[in-house]
Amino acid sequence: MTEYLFYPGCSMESSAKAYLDSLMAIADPVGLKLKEIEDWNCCGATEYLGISLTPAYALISRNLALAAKQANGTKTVVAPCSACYLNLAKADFYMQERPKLGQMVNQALEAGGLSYKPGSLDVRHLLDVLIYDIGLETIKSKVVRPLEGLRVAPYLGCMVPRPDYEHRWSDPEYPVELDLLLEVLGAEVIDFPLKTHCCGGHMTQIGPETAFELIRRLISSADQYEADMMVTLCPMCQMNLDAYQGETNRFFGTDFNMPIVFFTQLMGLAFGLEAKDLGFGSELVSAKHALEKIGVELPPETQDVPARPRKKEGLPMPAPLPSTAPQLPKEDEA
Amino acid sequence: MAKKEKTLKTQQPQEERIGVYVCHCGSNIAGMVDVEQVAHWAETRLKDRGVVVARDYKFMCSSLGQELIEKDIKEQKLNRVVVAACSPHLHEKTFRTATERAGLNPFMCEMVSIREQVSWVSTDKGEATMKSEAMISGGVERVRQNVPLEPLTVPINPATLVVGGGIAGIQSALEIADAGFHVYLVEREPSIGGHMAQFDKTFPTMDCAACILTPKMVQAGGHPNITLLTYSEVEHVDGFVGNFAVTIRKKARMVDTELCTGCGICQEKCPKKVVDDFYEAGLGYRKAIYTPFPQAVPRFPVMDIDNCIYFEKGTCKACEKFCPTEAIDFEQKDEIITVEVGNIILATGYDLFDARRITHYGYGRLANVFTSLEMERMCNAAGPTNGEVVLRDGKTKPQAVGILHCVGSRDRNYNNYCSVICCMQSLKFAHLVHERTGATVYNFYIDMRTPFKDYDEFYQRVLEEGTLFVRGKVAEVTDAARLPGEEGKLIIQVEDTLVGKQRRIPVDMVILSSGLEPRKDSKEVAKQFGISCSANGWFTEKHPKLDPVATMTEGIYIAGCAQGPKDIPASVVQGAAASARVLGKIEQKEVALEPIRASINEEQCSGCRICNDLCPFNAILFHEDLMVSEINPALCQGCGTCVAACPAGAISGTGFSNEQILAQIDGLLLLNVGEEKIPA
Amino acid sequence: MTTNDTFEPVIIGFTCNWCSYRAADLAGTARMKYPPNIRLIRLMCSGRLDPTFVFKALANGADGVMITGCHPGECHYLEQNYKALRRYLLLRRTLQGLGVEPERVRLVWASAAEGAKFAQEVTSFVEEIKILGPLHWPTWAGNGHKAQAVQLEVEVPA
Amino acid sequence: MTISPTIERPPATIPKQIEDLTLLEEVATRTAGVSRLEMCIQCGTCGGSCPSSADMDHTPRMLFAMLRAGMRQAALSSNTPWICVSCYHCVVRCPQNVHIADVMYTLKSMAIQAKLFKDSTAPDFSQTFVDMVEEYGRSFEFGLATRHYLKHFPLRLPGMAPMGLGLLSKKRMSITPSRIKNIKQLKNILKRAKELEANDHD
Repeated sequence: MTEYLFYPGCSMESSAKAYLDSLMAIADPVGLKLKEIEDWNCCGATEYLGISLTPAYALISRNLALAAKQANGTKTVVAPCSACYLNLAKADFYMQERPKLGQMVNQALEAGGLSYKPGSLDVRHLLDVLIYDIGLETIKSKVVRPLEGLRVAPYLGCMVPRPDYEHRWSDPEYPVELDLLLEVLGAEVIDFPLKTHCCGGHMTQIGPETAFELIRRLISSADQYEADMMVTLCPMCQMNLDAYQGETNRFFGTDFNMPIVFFTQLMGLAFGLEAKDLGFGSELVSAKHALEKIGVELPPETQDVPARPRKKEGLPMPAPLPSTAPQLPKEDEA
Repeated sequence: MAKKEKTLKTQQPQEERIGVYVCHCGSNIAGMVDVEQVAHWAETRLKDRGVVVARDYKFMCSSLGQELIEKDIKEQKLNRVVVAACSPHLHEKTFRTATERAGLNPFMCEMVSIREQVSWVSTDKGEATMKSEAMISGGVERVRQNVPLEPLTVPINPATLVVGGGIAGIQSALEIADAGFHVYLVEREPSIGGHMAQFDKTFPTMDCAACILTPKMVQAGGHPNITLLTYSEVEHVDGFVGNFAVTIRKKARMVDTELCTGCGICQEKCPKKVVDDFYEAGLGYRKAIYTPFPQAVPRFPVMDIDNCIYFEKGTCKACEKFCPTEAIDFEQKDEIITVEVGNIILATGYDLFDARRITHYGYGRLANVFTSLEMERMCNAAGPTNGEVVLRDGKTKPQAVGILHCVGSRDRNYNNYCSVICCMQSLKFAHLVHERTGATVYNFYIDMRTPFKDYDEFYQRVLEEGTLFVRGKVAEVTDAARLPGEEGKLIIQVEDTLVGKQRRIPVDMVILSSGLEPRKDSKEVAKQFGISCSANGWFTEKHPKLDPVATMTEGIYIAGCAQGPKDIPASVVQGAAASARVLGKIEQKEVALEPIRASINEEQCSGCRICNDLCPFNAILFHEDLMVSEINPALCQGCGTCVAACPAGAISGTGFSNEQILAQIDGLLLLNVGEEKIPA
Repeated sequence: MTTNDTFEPVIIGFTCNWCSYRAADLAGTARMKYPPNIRLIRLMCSGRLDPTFVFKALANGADGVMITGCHPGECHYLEQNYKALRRYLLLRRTLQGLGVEPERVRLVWASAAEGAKFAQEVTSFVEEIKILGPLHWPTWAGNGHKAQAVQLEVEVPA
Repeated sequence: MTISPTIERPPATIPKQIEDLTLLEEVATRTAGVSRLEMCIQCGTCGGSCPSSADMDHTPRMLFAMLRAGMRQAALSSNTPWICVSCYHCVVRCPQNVHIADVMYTLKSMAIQAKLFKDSTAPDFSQTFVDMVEEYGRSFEFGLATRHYLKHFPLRLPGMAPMGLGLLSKKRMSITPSRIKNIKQLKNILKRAKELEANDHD
């Protein structure tokens, strides 16, 4: 079992506690071993970069330096939060692209007795590790309670698939990794066109009206597709779409009621774990109703909701481009 | 220059009398290398190595520059020349010819590449100057070891191979055939015609493509001097200019072309319908036995055995049953033939950029996003919709249509070059859509590029028709409605850069003006024919301005889009130009070959036969009786591998002898440079 | 990095007339920049490379030798670059036996289209040789073998 | 005594030299990585992709044109960088691979330095966030949100209260900050980094 260096990030310990709890719950079953980086600090989110360059990268790089020091045979750092993942990956990449930045940062790190050689770690997102290292086969083998009948909108947000310096994802705009994972869990996955569009980021704090419009677009689109819930992999996205949904409703006079959950929570459910151990209940827009669809084991009424409007007659469509993403495991006949 | 005149008078008693010529190449070299210093250095520090004169000059390759060298050879009795200028691949021939004119053996001239290898790749003038000096020292040491060589001449086979039967290839073939020489025209597909055969109208005159192409196809098909090899591919190329032997695979058509009359009954009776990904760009259907289009040349059909019911299930043979001349042959096998030609023209064309790669434009995901080639077929009266412009449902006429320029072109994420034809092609579609549907047409462009005759006039015409032009590269095409009026539409999101605002424009249909790409296998083809291609895969011409149809490999020429994106007139021009070059070669009757060959000194050969197995051209024979090996100069290609391998040192390679190379190493390391400093 | 700032190595490069020499041409035409330390010798084929050339270059003052040829399977003379590869591997072994770092000789495959690769390989090779420092031929122990053999990792460039 | 004209004109001034051709280069060198800003072809892919461009004074493309034209004052006082949500749509679509999002970060820091931002909400938020990170080594959402909303959106606070309470009651927000162990080390590192940054821009 490979051990990964784990960078939880600040949100995981507060607003996205559910993410951390559910991650810890599913880590063991799939054989994911995480070793938390000792004494990590905040990555600076999207704020520090706008204040000052070198301090911002020094802040991020302290984590890389600590990780490299604590690494024991592994060079992969796993981050579950989009912003943390991007900041760590970006620092590592830019310090290689522009050696001067690396030198400045190392001079700063020296003041704390640390150093970091850019390029010596691999920074990866949790979903990337789950799909490409653990594998869909393994995940599928742990599913004991398929999420049949649950209609989910996979929502990745911006900073995981983009800008993707190391080309780890199948596409920067329409990546299929989260869709594949949710399909393996047995959920009905909609082809969500806004799956990598923006949740508003920090605009909920500094320009709420801008943010509300972005939140509205996402929830309204998921609603149009009659999704039971949106599934995300980023604490900030979850926070914006969940906690600010009420305020957005008030602002536009809408009445959306779209639960926003973390993909790890659904993995836990599909693995047969208890909802309470997976952080359910902490969402502000309750997932209770949606979960009843699967929790009570009643086969839900299959509503024939038309998926994306696809014309079967008329002129033939071009075949899809072969994907670089892994294929779904074959259904067992048995 | 007083100093130089002084040198003139100091006669060296040495055997070698070497002249060194340093070219400025305008500022190309002189801008980064102190050429005067280099010449001065060569003249003073390499004096003991036989350099009697060293000069710098603005353009050595100009006639004045060449005369300078010739004059020195005669007046100063030079017996060796070193020219420090551009790459020998560009001007070695020029300077060797000049040397020869002055009465020296041409191989007593060596070139040193201080442009490609020094001035263009360096950033520091001091370093570049020193590197140039070292390289000239290498060249001088090498040229000291040069020996006169006599070129081999071989006759030129007057037949020509043209690869690719698109408009460029057809033009090339016709020009040569009309001049009275034989042409083999090889085409991979079942018919000649290429992409042009798929088009509806051609800009800017809006001639019907078929109407102007078909006569040329027929002419090529029936020409007594043209052997048409369709459904065939080149497998292997041997030989060199004047004497190529080309192996060609004629793929099994499953139709005996001696018997077939092209009546078309087999296609009619074939029960298997297949989506035609090739000719109909995936928009229409064909049968499992088919001619790609009605005007195909030759008219014989081919059988698609991957889709044929008989090959799948073992029964059917409807085609065979109904064929009136018993031309169907289920047993037919590929045939391998070899043709001998003197020259080759490559006109292998282009592939269309695969628009599915740009996921945010939605091609393949959003039904009513079409590519330019799909659009060509849709506009074509003989196409799948009989010339109607309709949505993917096959019936609805669009009310609003957006045409996107630069799809996959001018974009570092895909191809960073301009595909040349897309602006005009997009204008053409704007006109056709307007004409056929009366829809509102938007064109989204970054820059309008309409050079050449009557092109801008066409732009004016399309403006007049009311097409709405939006300057901005489209950011995305989506079906996620956000605003009223967007439901059920495709929304084009773009910054109208002339307004400075983001716009969301709802349309019914999107046309992607996909760019042109090199053929997927262009790099393998380049390798097969021994020519080079750019990193993208476009074939590289010998000189981008002055020799745009020849390649670095003698006897191989290029035409059409294989060299780079271009439109029909330019393809025709290049096809004709390549033919003119070939005809020129044929008329020369014979060609001189570089005398770079290996030879074995029988006295030294121990008969160990190590070299025998090393030669891939079987040029080394072993004389059992004498127990020595011998090299056949006609077969030897001059790679030198045997020279390096001979344990007895019995093999020598002309032009690249051990003496030359070892001397050059010493020269590059400045081992022989006189240490004494000349007082300034 | 332990790069000695003042040490400017001299590198001799052997290039194939059909691929890597043209790659060097292309690097020039595209105005790519690389360090001036390399000096090229054109051969008709990498198969022409006699190991003597390499020893001669290293013995006479070069700090490194770069051998370049067509990619495997792309030789202008069909397969002679494989012979170059074989000689290269042997050459590294011999150099090691002589007590010279085998990294001082590098084999690079570069097609005529790979100007950028050529420039980049030269740049990294110069960096590497700078780290290795000037070539000092080892002093010989009594029995003709150097006491310490240099560790050799045989790797085949793809 | 002067007769006042019927139409009041502002006093004529000699036009100032506004073009500052070092601006583009300055932005480029202060950006992490290789910005490629000089490669912009003004195609508008960024402005077309931007989810929040409706609220921007200038689209990113226009802003880059202004940088090129040396309009320092106008460019640094544009609200555009502050509205950027860092979604990276423009970055992956840009046909010239300009590091647009990172250029926005650079422009923010330059605007703060030149005190040219128009609305202090965003810079204040960033600064508050950074202050807390520098103090504790971790972000502190409760302190940040209350402090920030109190200052900038006092009227919105009552509306937000249910959400805040919800987060608190669901234990999604801690009212006490957590602090990393070796905060001293972090402070030293940041202190050195700031000195280096200051020297670099002298």
